[in-house]
Amino acid sequence: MTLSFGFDLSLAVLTLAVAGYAIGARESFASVVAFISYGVLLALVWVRLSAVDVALTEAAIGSGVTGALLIGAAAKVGEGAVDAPRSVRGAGRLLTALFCIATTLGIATAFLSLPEKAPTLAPLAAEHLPSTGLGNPVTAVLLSYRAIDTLLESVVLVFAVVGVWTFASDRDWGGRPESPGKDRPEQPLTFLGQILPPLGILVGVHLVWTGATEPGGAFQGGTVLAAAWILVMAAGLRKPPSIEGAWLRFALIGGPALFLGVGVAGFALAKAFLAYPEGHSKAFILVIEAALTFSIAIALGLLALGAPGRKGHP
Amino acid sequence: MTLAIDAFTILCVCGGLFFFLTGAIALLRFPDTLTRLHALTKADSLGLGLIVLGLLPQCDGFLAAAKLILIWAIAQLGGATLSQLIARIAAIENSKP
Amino acid sequence: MNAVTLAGLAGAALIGMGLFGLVTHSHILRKIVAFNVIGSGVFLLFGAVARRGAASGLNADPVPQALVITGIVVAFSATALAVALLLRYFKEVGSPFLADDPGAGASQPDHERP
Amino acid sequence: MIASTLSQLSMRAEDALLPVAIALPVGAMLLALCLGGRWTERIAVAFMPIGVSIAGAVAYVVWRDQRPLVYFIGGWAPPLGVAIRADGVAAAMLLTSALIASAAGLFACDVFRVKPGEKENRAHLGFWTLLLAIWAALNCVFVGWDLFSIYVGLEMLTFAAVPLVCLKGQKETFVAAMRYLLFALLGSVLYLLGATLVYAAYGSLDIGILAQKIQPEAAAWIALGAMTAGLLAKTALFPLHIWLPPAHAGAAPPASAILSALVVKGSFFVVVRLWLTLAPVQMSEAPAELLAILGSVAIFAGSVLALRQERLKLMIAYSTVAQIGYLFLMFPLAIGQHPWASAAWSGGALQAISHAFAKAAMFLSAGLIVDVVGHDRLSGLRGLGRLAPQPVLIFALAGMSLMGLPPSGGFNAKWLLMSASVQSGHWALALVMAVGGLLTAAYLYRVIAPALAPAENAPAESASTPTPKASSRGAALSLALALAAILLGFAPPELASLLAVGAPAATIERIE
Repeated sequence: MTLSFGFDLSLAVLTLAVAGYAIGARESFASVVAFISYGVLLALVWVRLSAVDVALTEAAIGSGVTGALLIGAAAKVGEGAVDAPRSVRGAGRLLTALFCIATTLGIATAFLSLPEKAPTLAPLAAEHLPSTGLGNPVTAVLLSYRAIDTLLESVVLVFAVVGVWTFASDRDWGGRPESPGKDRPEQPLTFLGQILPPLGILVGVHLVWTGATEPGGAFQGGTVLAAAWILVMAAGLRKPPSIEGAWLRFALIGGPALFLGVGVAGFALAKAFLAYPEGHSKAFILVIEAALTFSIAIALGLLALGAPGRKGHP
Repeated sequence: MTLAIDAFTILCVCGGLFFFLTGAIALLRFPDTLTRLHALTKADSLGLGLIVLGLLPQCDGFLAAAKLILIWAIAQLGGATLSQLIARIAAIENSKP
Repeated sequence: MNAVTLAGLAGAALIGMGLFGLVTHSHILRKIVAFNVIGSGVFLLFGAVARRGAASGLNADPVPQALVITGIVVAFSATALAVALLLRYFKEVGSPFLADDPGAGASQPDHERP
Repeated sequence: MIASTLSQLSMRAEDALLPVAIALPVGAMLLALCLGGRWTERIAVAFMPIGVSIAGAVAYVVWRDQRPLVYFIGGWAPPLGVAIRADGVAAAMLLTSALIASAAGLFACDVFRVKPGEKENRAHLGFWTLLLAIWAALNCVFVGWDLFSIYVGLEMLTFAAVPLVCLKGQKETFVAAMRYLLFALLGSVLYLLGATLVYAAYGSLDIGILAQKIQPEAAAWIALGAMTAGLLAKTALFPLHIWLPPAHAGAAPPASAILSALVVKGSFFVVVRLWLTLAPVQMSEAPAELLAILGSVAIFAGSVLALRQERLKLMIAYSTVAQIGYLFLMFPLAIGQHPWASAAWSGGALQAISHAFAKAAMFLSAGLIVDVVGHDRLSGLRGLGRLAPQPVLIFALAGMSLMGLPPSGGFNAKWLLMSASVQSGHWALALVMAVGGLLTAAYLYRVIAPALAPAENAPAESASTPTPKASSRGAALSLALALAAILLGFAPPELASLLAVGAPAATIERIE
């Protein structure tokens, strides 16, 4: 027992150290790089907490796509003027430090004061699992017990895309987001852009398919597909899509719209909003997951590309 | 028999860790980007290769072993491309006066 | 002191660290990174709670885990929005720093007729 | 199996109104984004009557049955599933946000237009999709009965509100939007932290179940404290208000109206849920006093800052900071089974509703004034009454409700709160309200007095250059909102009986 606890302890200490460096690094670029490695370490911690679904999501979205986004921003924004005030100094800094330590101690005492026999919904979730036809309880919670949260979450992604697009300037509207790749990308990047994406699509679809019984699901699969799409654009093989494209808009809202449609159909077919007809719920869930995966991949890709920047360039 | 397999695993994994350790030290000690890059790619390919080799007998079934080798292959692909790109940028930086 | 309590305390520590970074740094990208660290701290806390709730054959409570997955996706959308706003802010203001005194009133756009 | 859970509880057909109130705006928003171009405006305008009628139907059913509407999504009963619930105040807020979002939307038809040559432009698509997004988010927050679903609703609200602030694309609005986003994100992460600890201690996120289980212990105090801190940051209660004035003043008039009247009410409503529905009485007495103190400080600080402003829209934004303070005065009065608790509860709800109508009318009329005189500097408003009579009249009517002059809705709300505070012995709160009303009158006087004064410079310049007239449609809409704020003063008893449905003073009926 002590050996595995020793591993957990060292993993936790390492994760906290890397997070500390991400917060305290001198330059912002170093802080972003440290944040990405922190995200990967955190995925390991999630595996140790026997939450493999969450580990996949943390590695894919938490450190993968977020990391790509932050590195792009760090490169564009840079460190800022050397003489500019970097951070709060003196008394304010000390006061904030004390406040944050007090917050941490408060949360720690709250956590330690929790009842010995932890209240849990696991028995209830396991008991109703057969009726959803799914093997993976997390997917059952996401798409059946608490389906409204997942529906609203996929709608939140669409809100974010609309929000990001409205930050463009008026003359750039209708144009294409700036391509992550340079105009004449290097040879090795193009090679990677041709080799890896087919494998990425295979892994993404597999992730969604096994999500019903094993760890995986629409969000993890969608992220891998989005990563493949971003790589293709970074390798200069494809130009980013124009935001006025009807197909792009339909693909972006297709997943949430289908989910909403099935939910409303639930009134008639299964006597409740977002309920699935008896015995067919697995089929409905898989159809929804497939559509969601495609829309999530498009949404994550568009969010990583950012606001449209170039109007009408060939 | 299992003893021999476990010994083999421990040996390989330790070898892999050794390469990772040397790679990390080299990263801190070497003066410029190109030499650091050289050290890192060694650590990455050899270190990871040995660890994967060591874990192969421990996997239950052929599919798990194939997945491990796939992971190693993707790591090589990524590592090779990245080091090429970084080396290009380093070369351009060095060539500037 | 077992692995689950360790994860909970680590989550609490991450929240404290992230809060410190969010308040003290004036470089907006550092604030966004600090916000993500706070978010991952809260999710780690939720993960520890899930692990404590292991019962009836499941080695963790699936409800908090599903909520954490939803939380990570929402946190990513927030980061994407913040980064896009930062890039436009940088193009307009020229510096990646958020001035501490909001200069209430002074920095108001003069509503000339367009 | 699902049929069995349904039959245990009396799920009536009318309960289905609640999920429809969430699903329809979301669907309309997705359709509007997909079709784009002029279609976004047509879909949004077509959705307005539907949205208002659904909110009206919910309010009618809740009033008729004198029982909150409850709906279990997916047929799963809490604690496993998610329940949504609309009591009297929630139904009233649904109807208020539907009416104000429609009025602000119709006002925006003149502000955001697709120019003849182009198929689609940024601000036009942005405004209409974000308007439907805010409408959906508000419906989610008001009917939310599960802590995590409320969290997702609050995030939807933030993601839809922040881009509205900088939709016009001016430099200062991006500074304001960035500060707003950082405050809002910190707020929602603190709220999520609290929800995590509540689930850790009591194993459920459903407010009805938690209300039976929660006790004053370490985990509960820290959880509710973190959630309240986060929500106060999003509601911009003084000292956490610095992001609000630049954001609300810099936005376009219809956007400012929606932000000030509705968006801040969303997170305020969740604070009410936490301390008056979720927390037991013995736990919420001390925090309620603290919230009232913060509210009083907000009233004074907001009013003083509003008095010192040089620009009209910033003054109105600081007035929002002050009026938010009024909302928090209801907490110590509405607690427990005291006879005055239900009066305080209705008074607080009426204050939120009348402030929403009055503030929306004020921001829209300020927009009309800027259209006429071309600037919003307070010093240059002399003789405005002659140049733009209608906007000044609307501004004055809305001001009446904000000040709490009879017969306005604001007066009705303040009267209920004052009588509750006198009965309950909270003399200080009654004094704060009275002085607050005077301060509100003071900073509004700085606008109305010069406007009605005769313009001393010869009106030569107005003769030569024909001053633009305020758009008649915009004036009619803002007048309707201002009159709504006034007519709330004559509110029929039905409104009081609607607001009383599901009030905490009434016993909490068990859900499962």
